Amino acid sequence: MNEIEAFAARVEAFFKDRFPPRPQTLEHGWGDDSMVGAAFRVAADEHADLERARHYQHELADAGLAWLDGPVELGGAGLGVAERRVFAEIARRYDAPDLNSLLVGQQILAPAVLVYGSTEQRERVLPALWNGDLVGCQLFSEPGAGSDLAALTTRARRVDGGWRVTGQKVWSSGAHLAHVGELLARTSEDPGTRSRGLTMFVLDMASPGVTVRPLRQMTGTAHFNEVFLDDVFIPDGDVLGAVGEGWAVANVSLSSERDNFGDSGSDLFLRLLDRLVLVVREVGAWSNPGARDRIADAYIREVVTENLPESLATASAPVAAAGASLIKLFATDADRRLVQTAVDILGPSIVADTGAWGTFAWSRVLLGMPATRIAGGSDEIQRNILAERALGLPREVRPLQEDRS
Amino acid sequence: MNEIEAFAARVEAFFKDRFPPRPQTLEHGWGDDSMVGAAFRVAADEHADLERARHYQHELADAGLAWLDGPVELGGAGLGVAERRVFAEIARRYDAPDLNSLLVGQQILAPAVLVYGSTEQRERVLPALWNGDLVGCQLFSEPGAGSDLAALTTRARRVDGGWRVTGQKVWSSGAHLAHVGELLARTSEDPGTRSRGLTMFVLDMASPGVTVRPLRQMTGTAHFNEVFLDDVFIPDGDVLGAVGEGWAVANVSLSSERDNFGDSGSDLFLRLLDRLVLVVREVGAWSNPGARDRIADAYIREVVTENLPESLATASAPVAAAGASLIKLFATDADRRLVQTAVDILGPSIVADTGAWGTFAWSRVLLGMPATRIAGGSDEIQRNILAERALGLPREVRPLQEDRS
Amino acid sequence: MAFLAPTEEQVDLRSTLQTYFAQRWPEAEMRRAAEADERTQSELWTSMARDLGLHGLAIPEELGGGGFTFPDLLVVFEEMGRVLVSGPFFATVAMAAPLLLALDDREVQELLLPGIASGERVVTVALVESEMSWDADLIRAVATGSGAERKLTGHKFFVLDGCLADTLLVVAKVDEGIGVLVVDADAPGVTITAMETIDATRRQARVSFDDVASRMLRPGHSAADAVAHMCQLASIALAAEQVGGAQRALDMTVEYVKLREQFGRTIGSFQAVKHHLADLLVAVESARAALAHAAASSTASPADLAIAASVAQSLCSEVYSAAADSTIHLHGGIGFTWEHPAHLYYRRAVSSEVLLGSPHHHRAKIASHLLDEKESS
Amino acid sequence: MAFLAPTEEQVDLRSTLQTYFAQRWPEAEMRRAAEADERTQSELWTSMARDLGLHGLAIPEELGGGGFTFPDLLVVFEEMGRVLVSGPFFATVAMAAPLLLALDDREVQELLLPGIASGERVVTVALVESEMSWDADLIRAVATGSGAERKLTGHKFFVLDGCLADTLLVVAKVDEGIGVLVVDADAPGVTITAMETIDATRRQARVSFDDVASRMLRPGHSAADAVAHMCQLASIALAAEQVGGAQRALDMTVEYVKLREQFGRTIGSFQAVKHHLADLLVAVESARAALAHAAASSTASPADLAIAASVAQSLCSEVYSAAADSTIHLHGGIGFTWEHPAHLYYRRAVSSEVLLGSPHHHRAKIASHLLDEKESS
Repeated sequence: MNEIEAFAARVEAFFKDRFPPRPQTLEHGWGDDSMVGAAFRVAADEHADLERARHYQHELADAGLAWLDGPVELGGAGLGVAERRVFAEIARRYDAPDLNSLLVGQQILAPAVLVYGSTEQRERVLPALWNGDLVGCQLFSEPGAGSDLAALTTRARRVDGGWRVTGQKVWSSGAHLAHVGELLARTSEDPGTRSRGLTMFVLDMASPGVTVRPLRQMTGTAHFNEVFLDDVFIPDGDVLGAVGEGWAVANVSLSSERDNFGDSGSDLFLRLLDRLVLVVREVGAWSNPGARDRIADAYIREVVTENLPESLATASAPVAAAGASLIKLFATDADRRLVQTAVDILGPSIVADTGAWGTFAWSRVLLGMPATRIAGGSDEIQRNILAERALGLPREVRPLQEDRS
Repeated sequence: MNEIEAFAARVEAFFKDRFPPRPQTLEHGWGDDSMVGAAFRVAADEHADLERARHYQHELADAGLAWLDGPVELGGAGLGVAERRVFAEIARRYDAPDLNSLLVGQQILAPAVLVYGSTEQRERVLPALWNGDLVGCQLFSEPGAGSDLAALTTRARRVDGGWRVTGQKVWSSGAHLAHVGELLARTSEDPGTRSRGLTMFVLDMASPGVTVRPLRQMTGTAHFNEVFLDDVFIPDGDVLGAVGEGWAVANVSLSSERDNFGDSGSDLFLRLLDRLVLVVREVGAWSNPGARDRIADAYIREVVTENLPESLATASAPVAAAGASLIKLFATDADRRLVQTAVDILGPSIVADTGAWGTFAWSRVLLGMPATRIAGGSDEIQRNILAERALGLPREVRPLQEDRS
Repeated sequence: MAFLAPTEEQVDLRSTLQTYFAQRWPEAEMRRAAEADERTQSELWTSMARDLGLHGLAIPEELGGGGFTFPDLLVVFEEMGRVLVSGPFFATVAMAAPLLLALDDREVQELLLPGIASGERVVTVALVESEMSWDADLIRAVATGSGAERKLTGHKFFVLDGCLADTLLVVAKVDEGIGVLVVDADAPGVTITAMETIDATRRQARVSFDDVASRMLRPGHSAADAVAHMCQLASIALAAEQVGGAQRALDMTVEYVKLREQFGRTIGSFQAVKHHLADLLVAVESARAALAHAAASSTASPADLAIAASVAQSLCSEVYSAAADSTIHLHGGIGFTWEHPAHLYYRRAVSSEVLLGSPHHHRAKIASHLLDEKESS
Repeated sequence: MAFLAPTEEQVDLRSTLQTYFAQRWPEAEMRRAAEADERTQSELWTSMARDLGLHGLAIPEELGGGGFTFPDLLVVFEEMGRVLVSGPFFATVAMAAPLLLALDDREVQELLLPGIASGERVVTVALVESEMSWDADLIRAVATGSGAERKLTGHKFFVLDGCLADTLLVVAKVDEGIGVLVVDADAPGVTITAMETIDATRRQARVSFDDVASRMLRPGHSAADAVAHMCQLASIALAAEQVGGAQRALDMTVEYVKLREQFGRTIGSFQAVKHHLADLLVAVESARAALAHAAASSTASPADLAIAASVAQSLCSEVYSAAADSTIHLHGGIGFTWEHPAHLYYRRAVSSEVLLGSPHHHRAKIASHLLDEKESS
């Protein structure tokens, strides 16, 4: 048994002891019908869900399976891509709690702390994010600055021992459940250096003056929030990176966000297509030849989504570097086609609930899909990135995250 | 019998005396298989074709049916839209010669002469363009200035009694057959007034120094030409409009070109779909459900193409004014879909000639279609026009023809 | 089937309606109605009938209506679609009334149409029994008996505003072939259950009938043609709503991108946004042309009307869904908040896309017309 | 069926081929070959076999080949597709050789494969009989007799480079089911006629057989599976060509829009052009991923290979046609002149799209796999 096989056996044992297996193949009628793809699940009780996720994350950490590629001295397992892949393969076979509520902290905040944090910050924040103690959120976007972070107006004013911050943030996923927030604020007013006037903070969400208001989405759920900051005190020790370096820190988070979309996106897509195929087989819509062509097209895009990350890794350097944007564009297009296919196949049952399993549940995907083409960088911004970075075409006026380099 | 009915009877008689009827409905196997849509016909002998067209045009003029909406004093019939429509309806039922070779003169040059020509020019040029004596061409585009006429470099230098012109024109349809050319050239070098430095001429194509070289297209045919002008003398009497007013004159021609695309485009589309339906019925591809869906989609677009001009005429003023661009965009998209449908249905027989009627003939449509999205203003330029003129969105850096207003 | 330019009356009607809905149906009112208990009837309903006579516009004068044409009525649906008027107007006026008019049963017409015209009666049509396709042909509900009195048993899905209706027109198998039966919503054996739906501005219900006393219209005749004719007219009315909704979606987006700034410029100055909206304008105008063609065909031969209705319904469905989707996208984050109206248009667009047959379904009908008949098109 | 990263050997091979074709197959040479009489053989053909051993790359060493893998061979097809190499290489190496290898007839393999590997023999496959679909299943040609010697009668379309081949592998009905027959191109009763085609870099012929003496491969067995396997491998080889062609179309367009100026700026600075090319990049990379997946599946189970080949062929066909179309469009007027190479790529793209089955045809196979079998996918 080589090392990777030994690792696989350990992971398998971990899951086997704790969670029931999912059916090897999806079965029509199996499981909670509200869950057509985790991203679109309607949580009955999101606090209970979060507690389940934190408990599971704690168990993972105890077993050394939480932060697979993190450095050992910070609680990571010090392993590589091969182990991450093995872990994911095994994990998806068990009916374990959903970890979405911890993702922002682990995939957006943690990478920035790892690169720019002081030793004290790294030790305080990183193990806690990865053992479920700490839940993180992101505080970048503002009502007047969606994709354009250089237009931020939230201000941090120097005071004795720290900063006072006032402003409004928006589109903060999970802020109502989070303990810490990755906060980008303006610390210099010099208009000539709009981007260099930004500083990043790790905000204690329990600080006086922080108000979180859920933002109801078109799906009816309120996963995102508005966050109001009214003269909030932040000690110097919670500045992340140097003062004025916030732009660079933000880019570590944003680029990790883009990179990690591919993973969850493809997983989402796979499960959705499987479910649609089940419904098609069940109700005999397989005799609809137009639907057959579109299901096959969805399958083709699923194969591509699975293979694109590795294929892009072997592409030319500029294309490989912009790979996350390419994957996101491919995935949002594939998702849109898949939803249209679902509408074509399910017909009125996607609009009004007949009670049949696996049909009206798709309405949540339908209503959630438009957000995926905006969140994490709109399709238009991804196309700019590809045209400029991968193909070397002239630049547009730039958003913040594009000015790293 | 009211006036319009009397007119219809007169037109009917004209055609009945001269030409055989086309079949009421297209029939599989009828007619010259090379003619899948007049625009894609391969002329066996284009000089003979031109002579047939001129003869037919002469007969029309003698019967008072050539220039239906032209002023009577210039040889026109002084009639209106209703009569043009009646004429077109009847004409398409007879197998009369194709008049494409006269279109540039009648639809591009003539309108500019009508608006900007002197009395002498109007009397000399207009009746002759409409009775078949005179064949016209357009000399606007240059190798370095495709859509961007403000970048023209062909120069006209003042000399005694006229001008000396040197430069190169390109994409001149039918220039190798034309007697006169509508020539746009630079008469002032002031860089601040790039567009105001242009002047329009009616060039005698037989002038010394004019060299016409056919430009072979990807279809293999050479309908377009390069035209080289080497110190060509043009008398003052052939300046069209005022010196420096060439931009405005060009816009009359360009806007007429856009307006007239709709007519021929829709006609083309109708006949192509009919032919494809015939082939589908003949070979039993009607059992291919994907093809059925696409044929129906083509039919829907045909209905729209037929009704769009009148529907747009009742739209808001800015939308109605940009109607020609809207029609062109709709038509190029519909045409592209139709060609793809033909590829899907005809399969390898559109690529290699099996000898079956109405199959390999489509390869000419396939090869000719890309040009329609560029010629007469690319799709991108039409979208700019719609966004800016019809929707009032901010302007891009402007090409010449967009700066009329 | 020539193109019909709008009449002067239609231009006036449109302008009247725009003023009227701006006052009587602001967004707040629309949201209130969408979230209210669906058994309450809106004030608008009464006012539309009493003050403007909209319900009876295309009902003959001798049956209590205004005696206007079907194309006149389409102006009403287009303007209602623009502002997402909710309530049982579509079910009653676009479906029940045309079905009653198509069935030559004077007695029932006199019983129901004056009440529809005056706004006192809410009537809907119970037709579809399949779950995954809006199918007017697959009828399994059965009404037994002969003459006018029948006993009805069966099950219907997707009955528009079934919970609000006082009278149902039910399509069922009868000895004569297909029959339309008048059923009182309160009659013993009728069970009406609201279906959860994504579009709160257009409610739907499932209805079951267990040996229900019902009255057959035009006993002795098959009503299949009348049902088909009603579906075609309703498809055109729906297309009119879709054109109105798509136009509003486009307008609100154009307005927004002219104001919203990103990266130091209005987002409407980016060529990607401009071209996206230009394409949307082309789509909306193409839908309008298809609608105009269908309107002009509403008095044409049955075959031509059927095809024109399918052309309009297929295209207008796709255009409205695309327009509503683009509206959300081009609004960015704000576009997918609950507070912004974009999602209400999106919900209506998708729910309309699958109502009265999907675009694919309509294209299948067109293909059959072009390819399966003897004469060439 | 895991993803296979390129081996070091493949990277080297690619680089060798790029240098080689740049020298030996410049555009002028390609045009000359396309316009030449099709019965003449190009110098490139001989050189590719003699100097690089490309013909026999994936033929076992004991049969005169290089003993490399099928994924190695795909590098060759991708590079050939990039520069539009013409001639019977595809017919011989992507179709005839795999068919011979799939049929376990050692005697005929020893007869033909060494000649293929050395470049001395041109062999093609005569398969399709339908006019409007590239269909490997509808076989009406018949070979009578038993044992190895048969008499062949029938008619084939779309035989790649039929006019150049000295040997034909013909698929026909035999007593055993489907048989593959070796026919000498000069044999009495064989008539080979060039078909006019839009793609002069890939010639096609119609071939008829009138009681022709032929030799059946593997007598006593049905060759249907071998024919299907050959079609799958050829589909993947074609996908590799398509990826190469699409990449070249994209590259040449990116290059052009960086230089060409309109309205005082390079056209590559317009957002519409940038986004068009970004979408094309996504498409080309998605095609490459599908090809990599198919390459990795070339040694997988027959069912998995069949599906992976259809996935790649369907997507790569659509991507190449779209890329070639965009290339013409973004070049503006110059793009549709005869002198510019854009149309040569467009012609090759469309002719490839319908070769070995259209995208719809391949998707129908995938749908059948997903929906018609007992086990879940």
